[in-house]
Amino acid sequence: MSDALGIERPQAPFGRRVAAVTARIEHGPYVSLTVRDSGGPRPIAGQFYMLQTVEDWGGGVDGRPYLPRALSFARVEQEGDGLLLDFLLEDVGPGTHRITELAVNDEMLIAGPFGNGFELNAASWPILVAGGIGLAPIVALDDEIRDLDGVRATIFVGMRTNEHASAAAHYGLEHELATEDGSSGVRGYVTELLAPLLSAKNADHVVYACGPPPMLEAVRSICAEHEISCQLAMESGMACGFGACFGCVVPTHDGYTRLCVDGPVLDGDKLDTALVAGAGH
Amino acid sequence: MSDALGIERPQAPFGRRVAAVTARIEHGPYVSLTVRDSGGPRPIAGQFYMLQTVEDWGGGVDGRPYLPRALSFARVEQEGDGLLLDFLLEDVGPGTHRITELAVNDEMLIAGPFGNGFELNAASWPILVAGGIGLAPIVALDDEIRDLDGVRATIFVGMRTNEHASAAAHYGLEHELATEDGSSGVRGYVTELLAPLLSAKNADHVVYACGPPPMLEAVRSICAEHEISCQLAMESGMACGFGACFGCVVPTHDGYTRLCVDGPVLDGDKLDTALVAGAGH
Amino acid sequence: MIAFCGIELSNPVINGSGTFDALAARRVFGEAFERDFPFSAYVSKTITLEPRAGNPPPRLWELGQGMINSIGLPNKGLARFIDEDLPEYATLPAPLIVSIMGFKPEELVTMLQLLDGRDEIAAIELNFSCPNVKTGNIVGSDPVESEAMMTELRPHSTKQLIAKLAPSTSRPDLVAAAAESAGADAISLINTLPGMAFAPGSKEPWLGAGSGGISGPAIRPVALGQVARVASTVRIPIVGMGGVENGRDAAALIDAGATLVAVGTENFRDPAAGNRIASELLQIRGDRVATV
Amino acid sequence: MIAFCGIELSNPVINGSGTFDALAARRVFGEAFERDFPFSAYVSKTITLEPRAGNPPPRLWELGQGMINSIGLPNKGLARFIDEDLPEYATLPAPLIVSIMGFKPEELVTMLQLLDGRDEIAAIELNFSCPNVKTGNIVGSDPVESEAMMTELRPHSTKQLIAKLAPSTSRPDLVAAAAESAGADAISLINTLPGMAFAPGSKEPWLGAGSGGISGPAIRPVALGQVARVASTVRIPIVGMGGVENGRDAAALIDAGATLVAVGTENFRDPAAGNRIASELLQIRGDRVATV
Ligand SMILES: Cc1cc2nc3c(=O)[nH]c(=O)nc-3n(C[C@H](O)[C@H](O)[C@H](O)COP(=O)(O)OP(=O)(O)OC[C@H]3O[C@@H](n4cnc5c(N)ncnc54)[C@H](O)[C@@H]3O)c2cc1C
Ligand SMILES: Cc1cc2nc3c(=O)[nH]c(=O)nc-3n(C[C@H](O)[C@H](O)[C@H](O)COP(=O)(O)OP(=O)(O)OC[C@H]3O[C@@H](n4cnc5c(N)ncnc54)[C@H](O)[C@@H]3O)c2cc1C
Ligand SMILES: Cc1cc2nc3c(=O)[nH]c(=O)nc-3n(C[C@H](O)[C@H](O)[C@H](O)COP(=O)(O)O)c2cc1C
Ligand SMILES: Cc1cc2nc3c(=O)[nH]c(=O)nc-3n(C[C@H](O)[C@H](O)[C@H](O)COP(=O)(O)O)c2cc1C
Ligand code: FES
Ligand code: FES
Repeated sequence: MSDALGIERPQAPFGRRVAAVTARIEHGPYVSLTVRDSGGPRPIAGQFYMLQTVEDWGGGVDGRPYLPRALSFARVEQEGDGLLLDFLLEDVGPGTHRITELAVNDEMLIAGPFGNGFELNAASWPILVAGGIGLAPIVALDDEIRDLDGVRATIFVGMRTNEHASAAAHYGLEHELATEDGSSGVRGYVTELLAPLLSAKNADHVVYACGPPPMLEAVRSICAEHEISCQLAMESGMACGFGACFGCVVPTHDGYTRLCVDGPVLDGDKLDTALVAGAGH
Repeated sequence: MSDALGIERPQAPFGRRVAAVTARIEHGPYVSLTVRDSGGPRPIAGQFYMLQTVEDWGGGVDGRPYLPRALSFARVEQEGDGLLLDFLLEDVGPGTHRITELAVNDEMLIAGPFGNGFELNAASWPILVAGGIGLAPIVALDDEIRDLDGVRATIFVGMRTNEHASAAAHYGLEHELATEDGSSGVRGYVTELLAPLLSAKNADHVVYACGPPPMLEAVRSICAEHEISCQLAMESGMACGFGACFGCVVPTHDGYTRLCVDGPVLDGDKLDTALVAGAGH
Repeated sequence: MIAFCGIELSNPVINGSGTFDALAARRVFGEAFERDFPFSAYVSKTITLEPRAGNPPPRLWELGQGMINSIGLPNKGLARFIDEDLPEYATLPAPLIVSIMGFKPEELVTMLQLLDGRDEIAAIELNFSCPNVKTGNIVGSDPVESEAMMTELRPHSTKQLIAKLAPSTSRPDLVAAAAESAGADAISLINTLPGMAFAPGSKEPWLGAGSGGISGPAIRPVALGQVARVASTVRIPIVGMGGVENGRDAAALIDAGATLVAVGTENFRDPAAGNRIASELLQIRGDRVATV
Repeated sequence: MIAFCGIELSNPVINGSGTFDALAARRVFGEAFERDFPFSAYVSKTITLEPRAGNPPPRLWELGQGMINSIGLPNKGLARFIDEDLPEYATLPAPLIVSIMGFKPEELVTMLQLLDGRDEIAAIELNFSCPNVKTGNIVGSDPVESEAMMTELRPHSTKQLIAKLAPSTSRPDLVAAAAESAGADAISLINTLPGMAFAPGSKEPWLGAGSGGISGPAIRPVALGQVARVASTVRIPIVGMGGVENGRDAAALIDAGATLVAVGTENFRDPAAGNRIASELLQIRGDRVATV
């Protein structure tokens, strides 16, 4: 698969490999972890990895985690022969808890990059919408856009509080901010920033969004209303990440679709709703 | 139950309680951990506790440990209203591994003291025989003997190497040492120290022993040969420690006996053999 | 208060048969144990007509989320149980449910008859499902066998009879319905799931008896599924068990359709688990528990 | 080399049906996947005569030592499978075993007939044991049903037929013996164990389908016990599976009597688990593996 810019969808190395943590930074309730990946190709924005720790994977709530966890990369940098992959996490359960506990030099097992990634359409003015931890692939996409000549994205970020928003600042994202508690930026939901821009219809837009299901659904329906195409980076519970288990399906107009291989980025117009059962937390 | 000296067998508080680690010292391959027990009575030598960590109990080999682990206390000291309990451990699997990883202030859940303990017979000259990690209850018993007037024990300690033997030195045990590799003391098994003394038959002896099954069996048969009574602190796999599961039985002349409530100290003359299936490692 | 088989219970948490020896616990823990008795009713370890030594050790194998046991129903036999233990059980601060098992129907009939006059006994659990004795779990996994057995036993007891079923069936609902139709007053499930383990590096099974029964959190989803399925079929109350570690697990079994919840393996990790789980449940459910 | 159902396999490690989509994996992993193909034979996801969408999500629930799935056999139906997928499978570097399931015997007969002429297929696995479709696991847990079914199917296929049994029985040995007597060429077990989970704090089952099948290390002792029991009864080869994570687990199943070992859930944690387990097994067993 290649996107509109001709970027080939990178193929993952077969199997999983060890990747050591090189940095760990807290951003309010979020944690960014950088790992060194000496075995994989450069991923495209929206792709994700399946991660687990080498030590002590298990033994948390009800003995979990057992399966690896899906995480979008937020930033990728070349380092020598390998890559530095940056992940942004929220501790919402035993798996993310264990991963956010890692320290520099601790090791993970990673597989990937998996999934399709965003199909960047450089002919249209990109609008990037991030909600909460959904910031991760939006950072990666903005990085890709910045590498292009003459294209700049409008970026809207929605966060619960100012504290959460510190993650967006960390990545140096030029964005407009909405916080739910009004502690920074506009008070309210990020879609309240998006709606007026789309109503104005000043340009040919494509919306790229990642965030919690209710936000994605709001984005989808606003875009549908304005007949603007949108690409939604979605979530669902995943066991494998490479199409083996059929566990991650979401309902689309084409029936149940495996989000790990046919997503995680789906066109908004393929969906009746982005409110997927069992996704989000 | 009360022993020959009139010491009542202490009753455990009902349930389990939190006990924090106050000290951790390595002795070669062994680790001694001291915990503060503010809820339990003073135990008698040979009694044991069921222990598990508050955090991260599980997630090791095959997701274990799950059940608590049985550990004899090695030393008890009064501290204010409570007790300092000293345990001596060898890391032989996921449970002991997790416990020996604990640091000062980490917390355990403990239940006990359980089991019968040694029945100290002060009328006879006590001979204490410890093999390896079986040192723990022998230290406790020697401490009890030292509190008595006019009784002193002869103590034989067998260890794999000089390194292991450092644990005996740590507890200030006045003992004769045998090491399997001859790196300290006499080269050989501890029973080679015991046998000549019993053959000499200079006094009325009782032998108290704890160690690996083959050692206990050697002690039992030497004592049987010389018609000297012996009390063996034994091991078997335990799930509960308080008589609930019937899992810890060992065969005796009275049939299968629950080692946790009718032991762990058994009279040698109740046994055909101290080589118990599934015990030891 | 919860009504179950004609008994009034202060909360829905009891013990699983064979996972708590109240007489041993009284000796180990003393008065505190009687004061804080952990269960609203006490279920004895399964008794057989003749004494049994149980299976050869080792009898335990630990799993990441549970254990396998091959205890094999050691017990002193019914006669000594009645003479020595019943009077002691009668002094416990909770109604007594006696668990029994027989190798032939006649044995169970005899046992029921001998127990029938004893007022110390609030109800009898029929263990149709022990994996650790030969033929143990056949009755409790087969609708035909379980109906035939209940039909034969029912006339011989005026006690409330609880049929404890085996999880080794694809249709626990049919087995339960068969027991109900033949006169069972309640259903209890699940017993341990048959399983086996090899010692690391060994080609011999670890357990002295070769195989055993799995219990603990590992079997919780099986228990939940079977309780839900049985609850959708029978009208008599259900004692749900399997891997209950806390109030949340107990609440899930109650939501699945259980009237009472039994705690088994968790007792080994926490002798006072019964009390703890009952109070966690109360916290989760508040007064609703009482009306379940 | 290991002889199994007339195929020569380079090692005893294959995949469990429905736990590895080789066609998807080829797209995701590319050439490296074909070069290091993880299994000595490849078992397809179970195919039905008609296309199926599968069960509504959520379809996954994680356990401490495994998971519950309620996938529900989504597949494109036999016709499209034969047209679109079979040619692709034929280019994989391993013999192909096709797993099929039917809701009525006639469906299975039709499927066997349509597959019979296809040389791409080395053997057929009859999934008598899916817990995620109604009536799925009855045949595989009942000796009478499984004998009747095999007797009906046998004449319609010249392929080697592997009967995949359900673990929900107290007598897997009898079910396997019945399948053997009616002409099965091999037995494969265990399929997932039926189970259920509630979301924390919710009174509704988590899985879209209500309940599902447990897999992973949680069911390993069940698998070991059932494989041992079946092995002591049948003479045809056994594909053992259930919770295999490493060479040690595979060795234990072989010691229990399996000829081949299938890896299921562990593939999700390690896409190359098959290769890893085969080489761990070789290290544990050395040449002995080849002669098992
Ligand atoms: C493609 C993709 C990309 C993602 N990218 C990111 C990212 O960049 N950063 C990030 O922080 N997260 C990301 N996520 C989400 C992340 O994978 C989940 O938050 C994580 O898997 C949760 O695991 P956990 O163990 O921490 O919590 P869990 O407890 O496993 O999950 C939380 C939720 O799962 C449900 N749940 C509870 N118990 C169970 C159980 N036993 N089994 C199954 N479900 C249960 C509940 O709804 C719970 O609230 C991504 C997900 C996908 C699919
Ligand atoms: C009364 C008593 C007092 C004790 N006192 C002490 C003491 O003072 N100090 C001390 O260090 N130890 C003591 N022990 C021994 C200690 O309890 C064990 O070493 C400990 O339980 C081992 O647990 P583990 O998880 O570390 O290793 P495990 O792996 O659980 O146990 C080691 C052995 O158990 C067997 N095994 C392997 N896997 C399993 C499994 N899945 N399930 C069951 N068995 C398995 C094997 O034989 C293995 O070699 C005492 C034991 C008893 C009964
Ligand atoms: C060590 C042990 C012994 C048991 N003995 C009996 C018994 O004698 N009779 C019986 O009906 N069930 C017996 N059981 C089964 C339990 O009562 C219970 O059904 C099962 O363990 C599931 O519950 P749990 O997961 O909470 O332990 C025993 C279980 C264990 C672990
Ligand atoms: C997600 C998933 C899907 C499965 N689908 C099928 C299937 O289509 N057909 C089948 O016979 N077994 C299916 N199984 C069962 C496995 O083949 C295997 O029997 C079972 O998972 C036990 O092995 P494991 O513990 O190694 O996973 C499935 C299992 C899982 C986890
Ligand atoms: S996560 Fe397994 S198929 Fe998508
Ligand atoms: S350890 Fe449970 S009865 Fe002894």
